[in-house]
Amino acid sequence: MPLLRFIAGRLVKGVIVLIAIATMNFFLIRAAPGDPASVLAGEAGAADEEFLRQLRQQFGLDQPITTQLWIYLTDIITLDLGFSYRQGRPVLDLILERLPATLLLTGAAFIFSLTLGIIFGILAARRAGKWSDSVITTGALFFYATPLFWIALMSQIIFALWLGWLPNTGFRTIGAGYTGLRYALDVGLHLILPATTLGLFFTALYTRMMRASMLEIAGSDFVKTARAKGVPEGRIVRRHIARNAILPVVTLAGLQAGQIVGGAVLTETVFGWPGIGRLMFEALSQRDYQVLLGVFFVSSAMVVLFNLITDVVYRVADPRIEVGR
Amino acid sequence: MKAFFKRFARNKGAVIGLIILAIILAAAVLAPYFYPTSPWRMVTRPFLAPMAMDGYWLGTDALGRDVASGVMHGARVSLIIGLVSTLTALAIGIPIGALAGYFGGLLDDALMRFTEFFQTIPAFALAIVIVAILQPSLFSIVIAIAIVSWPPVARLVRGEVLSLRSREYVQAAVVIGQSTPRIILTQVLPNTIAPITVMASIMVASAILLESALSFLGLGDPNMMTWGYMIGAGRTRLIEAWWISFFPGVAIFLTVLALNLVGEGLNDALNPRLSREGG
Amino acid sequence: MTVLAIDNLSLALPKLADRTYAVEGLSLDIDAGETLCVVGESGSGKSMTAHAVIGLLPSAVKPAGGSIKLAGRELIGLSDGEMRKLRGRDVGMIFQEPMTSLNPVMRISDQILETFESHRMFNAQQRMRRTFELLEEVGLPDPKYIARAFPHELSGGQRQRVMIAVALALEPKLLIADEPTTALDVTTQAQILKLIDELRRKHGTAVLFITHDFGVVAEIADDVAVLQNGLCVESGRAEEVLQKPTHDYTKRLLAAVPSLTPPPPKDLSGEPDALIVRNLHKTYGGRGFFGGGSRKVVAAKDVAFTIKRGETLGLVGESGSGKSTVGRCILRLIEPDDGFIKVGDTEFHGVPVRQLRPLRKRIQMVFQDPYASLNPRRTVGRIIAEGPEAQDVPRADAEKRARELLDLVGLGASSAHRYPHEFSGGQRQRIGIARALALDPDVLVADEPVSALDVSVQAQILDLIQDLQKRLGLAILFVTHDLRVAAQVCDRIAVMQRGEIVELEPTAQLFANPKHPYTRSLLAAVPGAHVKVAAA
Amino acid sequence: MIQKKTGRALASTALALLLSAGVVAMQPQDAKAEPQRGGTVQLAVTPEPPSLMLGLFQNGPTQMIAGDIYESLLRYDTDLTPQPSLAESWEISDDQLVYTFTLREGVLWHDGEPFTADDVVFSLDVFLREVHPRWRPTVNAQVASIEKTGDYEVTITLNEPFEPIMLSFEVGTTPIIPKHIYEGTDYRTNEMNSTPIGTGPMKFVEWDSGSYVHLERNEDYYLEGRPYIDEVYYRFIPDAASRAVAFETGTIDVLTGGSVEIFDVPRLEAQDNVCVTTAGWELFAPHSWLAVNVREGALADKTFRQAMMYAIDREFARDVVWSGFGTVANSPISSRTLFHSEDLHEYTYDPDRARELVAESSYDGETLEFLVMPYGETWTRWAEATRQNLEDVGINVNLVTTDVAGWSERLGTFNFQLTHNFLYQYGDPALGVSRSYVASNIVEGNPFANVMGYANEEVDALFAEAANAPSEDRPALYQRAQEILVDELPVLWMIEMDFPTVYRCDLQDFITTAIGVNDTFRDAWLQQ
Repeated sequence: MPLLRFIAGRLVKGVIVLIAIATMNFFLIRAAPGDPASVLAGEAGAADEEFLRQLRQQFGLDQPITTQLWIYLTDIITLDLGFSYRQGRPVLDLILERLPATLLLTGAAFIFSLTLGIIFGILAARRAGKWSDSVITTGALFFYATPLFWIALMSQIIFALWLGWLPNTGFRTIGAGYTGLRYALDVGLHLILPATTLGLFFTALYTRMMRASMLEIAGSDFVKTARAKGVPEGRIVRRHIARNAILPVVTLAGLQAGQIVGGAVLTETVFGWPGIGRLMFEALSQRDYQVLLGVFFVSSAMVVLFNLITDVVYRVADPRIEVGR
Repeated sequence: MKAFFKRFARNKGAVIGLIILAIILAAAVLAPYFYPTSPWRMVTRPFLAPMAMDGYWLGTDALGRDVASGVMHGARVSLIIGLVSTLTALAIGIPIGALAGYFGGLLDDALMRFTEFFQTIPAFALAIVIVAILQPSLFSIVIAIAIVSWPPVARLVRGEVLSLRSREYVQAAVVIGQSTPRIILTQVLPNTIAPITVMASIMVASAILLESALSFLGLGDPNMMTWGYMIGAGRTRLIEAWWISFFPGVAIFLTVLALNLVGEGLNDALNPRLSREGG
Repeated sequence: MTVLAIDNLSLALPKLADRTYAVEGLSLDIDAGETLCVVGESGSGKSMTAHAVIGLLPSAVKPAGGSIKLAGRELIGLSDGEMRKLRGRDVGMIFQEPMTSLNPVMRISDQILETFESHRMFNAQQRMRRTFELLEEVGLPDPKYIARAFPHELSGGQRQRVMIAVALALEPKLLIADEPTTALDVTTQAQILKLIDELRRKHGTAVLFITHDFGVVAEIADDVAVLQNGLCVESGRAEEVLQKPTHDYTKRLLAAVPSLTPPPPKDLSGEPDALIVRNLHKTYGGRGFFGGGSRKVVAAKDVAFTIKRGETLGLVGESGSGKSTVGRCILRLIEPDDGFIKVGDTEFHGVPVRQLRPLRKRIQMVFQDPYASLNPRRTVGRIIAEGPEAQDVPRADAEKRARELLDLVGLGASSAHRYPHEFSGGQRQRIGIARALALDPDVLVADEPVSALDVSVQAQILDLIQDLQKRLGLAILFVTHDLRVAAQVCDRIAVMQRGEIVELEPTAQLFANPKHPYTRSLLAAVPGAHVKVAAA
Repeated sequence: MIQKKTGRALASTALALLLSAGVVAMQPQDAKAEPQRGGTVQLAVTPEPPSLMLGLFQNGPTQMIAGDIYESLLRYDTDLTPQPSLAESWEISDDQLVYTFTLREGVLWHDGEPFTADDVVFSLDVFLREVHPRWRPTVNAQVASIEKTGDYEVTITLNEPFEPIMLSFEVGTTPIIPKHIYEGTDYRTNEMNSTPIGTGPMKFVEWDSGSYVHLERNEDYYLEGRPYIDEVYYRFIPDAASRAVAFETGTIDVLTGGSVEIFDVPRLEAQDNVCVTTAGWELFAPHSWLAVNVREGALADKTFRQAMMYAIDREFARDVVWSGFGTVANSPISSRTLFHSEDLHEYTYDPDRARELVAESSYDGETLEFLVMPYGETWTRWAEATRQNLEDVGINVNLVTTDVAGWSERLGTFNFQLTHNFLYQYGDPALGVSRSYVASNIVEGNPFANVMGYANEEVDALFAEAANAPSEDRPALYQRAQEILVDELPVLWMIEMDFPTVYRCDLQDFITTAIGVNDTFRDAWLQQ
């Protein structure tokens, strides 16, 4: 029961934050020069006032801005994210179409980076000061300090162009008509490069965190207690140090998971991955307000959701925190 | 102070980082001396490979501009963007964190909700939108980076202040009748400098990365020769003219690396109890 | 039978440390069923000795000579693997901090079971049965519930009992107890000491007991070894060392232990009331965000007392009794829920915070932790001068006053430009006192001012406070958990339990004839109270 | 290539071709090769279009994809000669006022409904008149009536002779749309917009938003055996480098013009089985210039504009920035369309002359703002190079970047000083050239109007007269207009642009018309 109440409370708070975000974004986006009609005009290579007027009327942009905001907010409560100006389709449909790809990409990257980060962090901490520690920490530092898009481009050139092992772009082989397992394999192949690229930075981050956390926990009193009991070293590392060191790493990772969803723009752009990050970037340059707002809304909702999940998991994983408080 | 330097110097990585940083700073300062003309100037044939012609030891780019000149001039802008946006973020984050942490209660609640609010919006996407709306320029980039990077500062400062506030010397200051602003400024904030310094060094690094990412998407200041711009401009030619974006990429890598190493060194030197000793 | 024999042991410190050896030329023996107390002040090397025996020295500290024999087997030079097999089975250890010594994310039963598993003893069923037996043996109520609990669900005393259960699970020959009761309240301490004593008798365990407290030594030691700066200055049977110390250092340490016999009372008749407190209430209650009200803690309930000019009132209680809250409420560091506070002729309660600042100089405070109570980034002179300056005294005058005060507390005016970290704990506490006095207060609230200090330093600070009181006619509210200290400095003592003053009597009367059962249990728990210790 | 043909000549060519109906209009290069059936083609298109409803949207990508779904009355060969499409034949009256089109019978819409003259009248007179920004001015100003004169005959009557109308019947300007779907509905919100129905050789199958549009062969197409290709995918890959890599790894068969960065072309061309063509743009003849806001400051000064023209190294821009593609432009009228004059003053790169003119002009060192055209990095590079050219002669320039929305908005509100721009010429100055220079087209809100604010009554009069003049009088009028404009420089013409298409050489008869990049798949076939 207290857990349910906790979740309900957090959800209410989350909804308030989301509405505030929607409002802020609404005005933020309207502050940009130009509107969707002018973009269409700019791309069409020909336009006149009549054309622009028709478009603006069609998009409802001729109404007072407060009316537009009110309509938007009342719609959003019923999960109606409006209509895309450019594509003439419900924004929710557009986003739901793209969301699985993004979730697949970020989910894969997340699991990849968290698993590797924790393993490398433990290895490095156990061998602190030795050469294998140096190799891991140097590697982590390298990926931590290198721009993500740079790695993306390099991996594209190496693995797709030179070696030809992996497809360089897209979500699946278009027109191959694969189904079932073959389809999953195809998507998986397309996933490797973007997920790895996106995950490398976070792998580096988690490796560094896990290592530091391990070293900190290693100095704890209860580790000394375990030693005094004569517990074998491997077991101390597993059950005492790693088990405790993992908590802050997982928490941070959970908080970041939501951010990754909205932050995969670069990866999606370079790898032509049809996710919501790209949708956002395109919507921005096309002033497709509703889509842009929708992506922001959904990705912010993801952050709220992931934060909540993290909190719940953390509360379950760490008995010190009373559930419900 | 001596002990601080001693502890810092014990961290080999930090010393290397400091040396790299010094070299980059020197490059930034000496750029106009080595390359007095604008780095935008088309000086010779385009796509000249490194070392292919005397005087153009890092090659030239798609328009025949000297890559070496760009890298050196870029150091200035990248460092300035990193520094200014970090300072701006600190200027937003420290007061918010300090007020929330010191006064607690409703104000804390309100300020932390505000901070959470900014942490809920995906940061990179927000930066993109801000730059696009304000039109890309040095100003808008700095603002965008600051807006997405202040929340962690506020949280850090809040946490520090929260723990410092219950320190006995702060209570002592209350007991002797010092005014609240004075307590915050003289008793509390000076003692948060260590963690803030550590965080700031890392923030400069991420600001440089963020700027390069924005430039990569074509949202850089078109009048500023930055490393991010150079990679963005050269990336499409990576296959046939790798050097155009390779060298600025290396410059970013080294700078970010150096700042992180220095940050770690500072962390070890300022928080000796957390220093990572081999197990 | 000798269980532990340490012979001429030296432990080398790393190069940059302030001395070459943590412990030098140490020899001692413990027989089965005997308790040896190693006593010393902080930095004496007593803990290092304990860690050397169980093979858990910090990597920077290395044995540099001598031998440690456990039941005849040499421990120095054993491989890590052999040493591991020894730990838990032949040597058990309890640590000082019960709050952090247990893995927070493992159930109690798992932490005990792990000991058996690590040494591959018994089958699963036997292990479980043994675990319950152990929990029962260390006096934990409802072992079934405790076994399933996580450490944070237990109190400090319960955790320390669990630690004992863990350490004794395999019935080792030797138990090492490193300040196991220092972090505990006095009544809990008495119970734990009793438990350790009983168990070693029952199982014939040899106990190496590390402590700084001669009261504890008097309570449980068969033998004593006194360490000073890594050297054993005196050792022998407990009663002999305690009653006929031969070494100066031992004598000094023993002399510094406050006696439970209060000095003769002062004549305070005719002195005006300096502080009147009536009807003081304070309840901590969690403010839940969505109505989730957390449990309430009553920290002060109808607290009332008066302190005359020149008088010291002791506020005594265990942790959580509310004694510190009362002190802070009077200073308005914490806002009381209700109450009447009058300092001299000024009513202190109800004054809006804005107008409070000028009144604050009337009542000042000395804090517990000398390391946390001074701003590390300001010079000592500034720290002291800040008070007068905040009360609009010109800067030059304030700094002059600071130098005078430094002289007064025995540090010398020249220390004004130095930073706090250049001073020792006792010196810092003097600075804290000087800061409080800089405003010429009428009332001083001293919140555990000596509890973080070594016993010899403690005595000096107590002397200083009493001396200043005499000279300046201060009224002092002395908050402490230590009845020995209270006995020495307080004219009257108020005993607090769960936010209420249960008894308030002149000191001599309270010690001679405690009325309230809680007061009686507190007095009974004072370690070494019944043992005669050599007087100075 | 300079095309100067009279209207009569155009008509007679068409009639001649009619006699050989059924024969492929354009002979493939290798006349012996027999077209083969089957195959799938993958094309990269950038950016993803807003819609495929060609009547409502005329963006480049919309035209490239929907150009095979919809059809118009005519097609044009690369000399801009009309060819039959939905119109089997046509007649033009001697007074050049009445155009009679005979429609092909037996054509079916993709949903199976028959195509008739009603559809044509509805499209031209109702639908497009309301929504099409390029057809609307033509139909409103020049056309007296559009009538159905038989189930398969439509007659268009003009107010006065307007020769350029014969270039208006390509699929982008006048796509024929199904009356049975659109009549009486709100065109812009009609649900069928997302599943376009046309008469063209390819049928719409699926649009996977963010990934691709899938078209398939129209089995009921009226030309026996065509189209040859079974399936076509237009893929959307936002990053240019990724597109190039996708082509190199064989995922993509065609990089359409605009979806390949021009500097990648030489590298790709050097590979095996890769063909590059700049054909298929003849009707559009994209013409780029540096637009100058001539309303105030030094930019209002003709001498200063001439100075800039001398200062900018257009050969360098063509050779380096545009990798050698394109032709340096010297006139408002592209050399690839009608009425271009070679007999004009040429501004060759001459920084010294530029410096002299700057000194003579009213320029006094202020910093000019150069709005970078947001159409990809080549334009950015070009802006950077141009800034450097200008700074070399002492003109201070600051670049300002923005996105397409900001750019159109600022041009449309005249809030700019300098910017690149390029416009299509649509084969005839009356359709694609005069709009940029006549004072009547100084209108807010349209980035492709006369945003420079240039006004010259003589030029206005010349363009007005030339549009409706008899064929034989037009060259002289345009010659005069060009002379004035070249002297006054309302814009600084830069390059007649080439947008190369990169494709696998297996694709035969790939680009055969003047809008070949758009109506590709009627004739294209795969060598297997």
